[in-house]
Amino acid sequence: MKGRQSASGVLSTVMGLALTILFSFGLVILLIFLLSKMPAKTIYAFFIGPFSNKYYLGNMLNVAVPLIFTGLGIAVAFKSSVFNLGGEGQVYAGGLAATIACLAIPHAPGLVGMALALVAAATVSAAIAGFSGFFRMKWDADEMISSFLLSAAVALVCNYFITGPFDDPNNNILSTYPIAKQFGLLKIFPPSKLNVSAFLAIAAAILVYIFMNKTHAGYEMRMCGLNREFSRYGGIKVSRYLVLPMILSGALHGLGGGLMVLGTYQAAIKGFSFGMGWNGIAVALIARNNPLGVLPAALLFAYLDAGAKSAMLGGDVTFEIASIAQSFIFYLVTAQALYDIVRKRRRA
Amino acid sequence: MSSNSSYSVPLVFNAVEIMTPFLLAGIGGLFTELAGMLNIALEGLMLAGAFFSIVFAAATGNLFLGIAMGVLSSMLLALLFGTITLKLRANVFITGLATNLFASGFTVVLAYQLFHTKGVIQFQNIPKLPVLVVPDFLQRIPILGDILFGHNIIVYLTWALVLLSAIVIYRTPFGLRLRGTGINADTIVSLGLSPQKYQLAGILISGFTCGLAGAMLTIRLAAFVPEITSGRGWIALVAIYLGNKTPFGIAVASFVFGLTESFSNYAQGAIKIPSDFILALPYVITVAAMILYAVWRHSRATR
Amino acid sequence: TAAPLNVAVFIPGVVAGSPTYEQIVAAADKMAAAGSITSKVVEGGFNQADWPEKVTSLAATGSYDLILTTNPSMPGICADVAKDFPSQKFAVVDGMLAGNAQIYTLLYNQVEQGYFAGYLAGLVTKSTMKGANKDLKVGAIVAQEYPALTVEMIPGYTQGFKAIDSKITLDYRIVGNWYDATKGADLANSMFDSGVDVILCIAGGAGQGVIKAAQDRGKYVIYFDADLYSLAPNTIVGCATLDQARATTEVLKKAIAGSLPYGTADIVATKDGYVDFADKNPLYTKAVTKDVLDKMAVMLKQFRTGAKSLPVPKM
Amino acid sequence: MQLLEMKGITKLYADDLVANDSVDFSLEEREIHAIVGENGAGKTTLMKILYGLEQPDSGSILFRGVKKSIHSPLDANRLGIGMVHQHFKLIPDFTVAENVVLGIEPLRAKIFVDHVTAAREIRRVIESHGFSIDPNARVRSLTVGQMQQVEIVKMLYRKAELLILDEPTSVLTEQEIDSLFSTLRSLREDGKTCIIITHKLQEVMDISDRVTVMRKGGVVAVRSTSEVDKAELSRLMVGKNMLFQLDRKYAACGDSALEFKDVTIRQRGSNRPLLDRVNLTVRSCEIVGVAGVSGNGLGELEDSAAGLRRIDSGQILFDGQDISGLSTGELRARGLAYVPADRLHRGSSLSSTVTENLIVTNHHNFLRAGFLKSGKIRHYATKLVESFAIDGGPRIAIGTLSGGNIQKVILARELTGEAKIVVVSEPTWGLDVASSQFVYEKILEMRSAGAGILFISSNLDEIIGIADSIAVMYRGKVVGFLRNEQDQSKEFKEFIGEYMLGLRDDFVSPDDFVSRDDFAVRAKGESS
Ligand SMILES: Nc1ncnc2c1ncn2[C@@H]1O[C@H](COP(=O)(O)OP(=O)(O)OP(=O)(O)O)[C@@H](O)[C@H]1O
Ligand SMILES: Nc1ncnc2c1ncn2[C@@H]1O[C@H](COP(=O)(O)OP(=O)(O)OP(=O)(O)O)[C@@H](O)[C@H]1O
Ligand SMILES: [Mg+2]
Ligand SMILES: [Mg+2]
Repeated sequence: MKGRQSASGVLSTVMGLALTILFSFGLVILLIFLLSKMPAKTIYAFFIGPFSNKYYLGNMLNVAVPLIFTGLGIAVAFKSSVFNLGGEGQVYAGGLAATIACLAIPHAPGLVGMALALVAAATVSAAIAGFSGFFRMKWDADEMISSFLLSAAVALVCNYFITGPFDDPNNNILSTYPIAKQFGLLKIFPPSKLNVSAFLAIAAAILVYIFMNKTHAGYEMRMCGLNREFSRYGGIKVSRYLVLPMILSGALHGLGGGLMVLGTYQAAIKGFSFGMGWNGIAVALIARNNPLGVLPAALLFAYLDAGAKSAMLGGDVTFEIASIAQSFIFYLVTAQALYDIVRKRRRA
Repeated sequence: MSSNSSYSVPLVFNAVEIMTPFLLAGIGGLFTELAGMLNIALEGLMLAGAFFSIVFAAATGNLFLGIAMGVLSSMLLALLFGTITLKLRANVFITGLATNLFASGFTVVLAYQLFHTKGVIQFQNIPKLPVLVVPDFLQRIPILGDILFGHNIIVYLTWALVLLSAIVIYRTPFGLRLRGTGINADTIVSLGLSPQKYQLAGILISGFTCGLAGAMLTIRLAAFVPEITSGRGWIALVAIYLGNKTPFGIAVASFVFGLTESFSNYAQGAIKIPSDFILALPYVITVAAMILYAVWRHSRATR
Repeated sequence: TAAPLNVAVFIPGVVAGSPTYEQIVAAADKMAAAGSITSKVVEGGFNQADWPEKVTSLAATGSYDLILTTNPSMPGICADVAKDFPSQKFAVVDGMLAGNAQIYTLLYNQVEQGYFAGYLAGLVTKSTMKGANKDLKVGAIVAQEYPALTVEMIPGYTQGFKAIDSKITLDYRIVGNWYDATKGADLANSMFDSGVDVILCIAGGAGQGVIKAAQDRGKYVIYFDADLYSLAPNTIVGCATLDQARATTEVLKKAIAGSLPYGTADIVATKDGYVDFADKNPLYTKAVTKDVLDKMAVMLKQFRTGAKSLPVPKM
Repeated sequence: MQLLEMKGITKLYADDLVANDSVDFSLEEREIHAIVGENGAGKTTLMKILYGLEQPDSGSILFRGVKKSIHSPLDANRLGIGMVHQHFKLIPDFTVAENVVLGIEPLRAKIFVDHVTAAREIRRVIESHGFSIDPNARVRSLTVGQMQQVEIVKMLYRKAELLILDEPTSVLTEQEIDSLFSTLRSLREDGKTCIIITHKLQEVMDISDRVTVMRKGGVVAVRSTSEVDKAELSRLMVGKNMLFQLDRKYAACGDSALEFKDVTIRQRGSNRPLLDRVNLTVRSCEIVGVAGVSGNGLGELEDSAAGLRRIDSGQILFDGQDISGLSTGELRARGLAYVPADRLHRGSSLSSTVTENLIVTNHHNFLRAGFLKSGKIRHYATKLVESFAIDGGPRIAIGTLSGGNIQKVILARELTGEAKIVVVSEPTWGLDVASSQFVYEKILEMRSAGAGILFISSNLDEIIGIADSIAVMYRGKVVGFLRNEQDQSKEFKEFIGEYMLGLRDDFVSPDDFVSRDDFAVRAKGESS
């Protein structure tokens, strides 16, 4: 973790990333050859499929949106050396909160409803994560564990609300009543589900970047993240920055969930956001916790996901094979040694 | 329904059974944790152990050979996880996620290749895990007798491992260096030792115990069910932290979780509240316990 | 002969470990092998939020004459997709939606299916069978709750054992997922501890734990959907079945013949032969006492002949 | 005969920074060899290469005439090379014994660590060199000086043949240094060879047989010590004559700026307090030097004055107001500046840039609507980097600077702008002569600007050199307090030394002025 990265540093990082990805893609192709009866077709579907038509492409980008938010949420926390393992529950709760907000005001004008829904989502999830931060500040209770446990409990409670009080008896999916039409986000790439939340995601990444690197609070947060004793010595109110990052992280997760509801599902469906939290962590780590890096990292992720889906339709790949393929990429994507190969090359 | 005491004994007995996989995985995870690595791969390692131990047990018809092979394969996966993390210097969290993904995918694919099903695989010729027989007078100790005895040997093996690990960690050079690695790897380097060596050892040990934990799951059922570990590795990780990163602490933490789990199983039949709440109970109670413990420790520290 | 009918079979979940889904796929494959259709099976996975997108993708390919799928949640989803693809036809077995010209649905009367299980459970718990005890307690362990379960199967089950003895009570517990067999076993054990001696098991992979526990404790399990006595002879004492294979075959035959009445919603019950109880299997006859056999036979006869039937409540 | 020869050693850090530039360095057996040079000259780097911590980009190493490649400290240890790092390589949670034996633990029953034997052998080493540490104490509870001792014990315990000491004396007191040096001499008698890096030329003269002078990554001279004097050495180092002397005029002392009233800090599980009813007053325009052997409460004094440690009883007054319990932030707001002894963890954030380190205390002054004015900040940082002659730009990670330069960054941050109270602890630890001189001048500037200065140091020379009055601490008590008149004479030092070692209990109050002959009389009185 050097202070700033020189332009050449960034370049070699990018090249390193490219290398590792190519390498792991190689492994994936190998795997498909081993397990598929129609390798050519499957490989094509896996790698090219996501770009083969507007529907796939749009949906791929749409999957990236919540990942960007959860990735940002984790990046903010990790940069402050605060560990939020509660992403799963926070996204889910955020989505549910947004839904309930919309259901509460079915006749409100669209923008008002959306705004309220997102505020609700952010607040609820921020509170959930905030607790862990608070416990850490007040009694030094490990926030990583408390957030994980709380999230597990919260997810189940959300299940209850979705399948219980708010369950829509008119359909047989385990889902709440649909939110009013006017609250749905504008689709920007029909027939795909891609919607204006994509712009919000990009904006969020930029804002978080600016916050972390250009603002007072951001600076203090980073300093606390790097060395708390130094920060206390320097006069920073360290304990505050055990809670604030958690709150921000939770809020970002909540927004991710809320936007999934407003933009994609128009209702809270049981388990709709599962995986978003964990993958958010992966996204953040791949991005080295750099808010701007989160954008490409999330896209890479969405691409893998889309590739797997299209390979299941267009080829004979199954879930398991898809997850093995994904694991290869996880294994290698952060491997420093591979990056160094590039660095050395560029030095010599 | 009859008086509570008649329920409380099986309640605790079951808790002891339930806690064992957490405890095993936790003890192994402790070695990685002390070496300064967050090991979220426990889940995957457990799954590998679960699958291979039952498969080999069925293939060889020998329970212990099967368990041994299961442990071995779990350690092989750990080796992969460790080498990539340490030699290629990859982020341990992501390689951990990868290990879990890989295990859950790989077991099913293999199951399909071997048994042509991706679902439950039943094995007929699996012997029962032997149950430790104790002299009658022990068995007759009121309450304790019924709670402590009559479990399968893996349970007792686990208790032995808790003791052993405590000795290794606090009494042997290996333990000293392992902890040193976790606290300040530079020091280890400056002494001409290799932190990686101890970190890899830690990972392999976690592979060992997780393999055992997995074996216990499948052998008990005489079957393999995809995703059978269903989050136990994560609970084990929690136990490590709740247990203050000490073997006995982990034992206590696992027991607390086992007890809440066992209670919520029982409560489902007894109390009529929405199932989701009951399922959430173990997490809620554990987090509450954790906070209370922290408050207590805090008040002691500031006094 | 005419070009084969191109069919996509969408499985909401994964085929693995679900007898009902396996039946559908098998039936489709059989007809594909016969050359009368081409079939492409697509698994939707456990996240139902993904299903609409995947069905849409299937429809979007435009290369399937019929999308065949199953489970009560699908008609709604298909209806949504149908809007965007007016020429796409759907058939849903085990689901119900009337009046959509692109969709044919066929619903099983799972109240009756539950009733058979309940009736047997009632007989067993009061029986003289080795594992049976005095307590008037029967059990049910399910993986997760969903409408068909809470509205049809469990009420049917309850009516079943109440018909034997209104004092029998139900101990009903939930695993929380489809695969935690260990928890399944723990739940079963805790139920046996509280006096239950027979458990209806609708828990997918987790059911394995229930079976194992019952075997170890010498108690009984009733299975759902398919003839699965072989999983645990003498422990599984009954299987209330759905004939998904037959439904699939019938639907596809009609579709090929062009005679599938899109827009209509059929409800099929025991008397139509789609819902039944597997009482031919010797493992069943060996597992229960004569007395139980006879009482079951009488009851089943009434339903098969249509003399008796149960209404399906609106979901 | 020749023990070691390093030929044409070149080491680049980053792509451009040449830390060692084809350095030739050789070592005779049984000699004590000093290496001197400005901060950033490349001394440590050279030693790290010899010890296998860094790999040279080019050059070769001959040990006992045989070419060796030293890839890791393990290789070094095999050759009998041991190194004491300036920035300790200790494990705070372990006991002294555990730290010392780590890696070569004595065994019981072939598998267990034999703590008994370990403690015994270590105690022997400790006693035979007059160190003051308990093998069973946790390292985190030790003071910097004691940690230094642990490092040395560690190496002695490992029976190294060639001992490398990177600025071992920085934090040691006169007495400790004397005993260290006699240790080194006796080691030489035992046939061992020593390399010692130091910035104190007097020490070079006292201890070394030969001296190598480094400058800007290269060797500029190798001399046998008898042939050089301090003046020449410093000329070789910096190119101009640089001798340690201060011209400082008295300034009238103002009213009390910082006052300790019966301040007490207890320690858990021991009835001896860490601070024992300490009374101390620092007036504005006054430098109060606090001398003491490490382990006698200097650290606690530092922490409590800086608001980083809560006191159990008593009061600390700042401009007459009780500030005990206030955070460092609040104290800084009232005009505290603070240069900590622990430069690497408290004083700086190693992976942050120099700029980020510089503005931690005052980034509030660079805000517009919650945003940092990066332009202003860049300008401010560049200015400080220039005026404090910090090598390396404002945008590089401070961790890659030499220890000396890290310290300069801290000083730049703390000694810029006005302050009512300046707490400085070991400010010149690791600084070369020029930098130290520079630091003293800065501190004097602060003083004449009206600040009261609490100057905690284990280096008696500099205390006598700069302080207006001297407080001596022993076992958490202030056992002596006397006016200071820059008396560098040996007697005066010994006189204070006796207080530091707790040999005298007659409290010298600032009021009875201690004149030269006065203390001489006392000293005699003691000795006879
Ligand atoms: N790890 C590193 N990365 C980058 N630059 C480094 C590193 N270590 C040292 N340097 C640089 O190499 C040069 C020599 O450093 P070194 O520590 O050897 O100097 P030194 O003689 O020990 O100085 P000091 O007397 O302050 O210890 C300095 O400019 C320093 O900034
Ligand atoms: N691997 C590294 N990465 C970054 N910085 C390093 C590294 N190794 C050494 N440094 C820095 O380079 C400088 C020189 O190394 P070292 O730590 O020995 O300093 P030093 O010479 O002992 O300091 P002093 O001037 O107090 O003697 C130190 O300040 C250290 O912080
Ligand atoms: Mg009964
Ligand atoms: Mg140095």
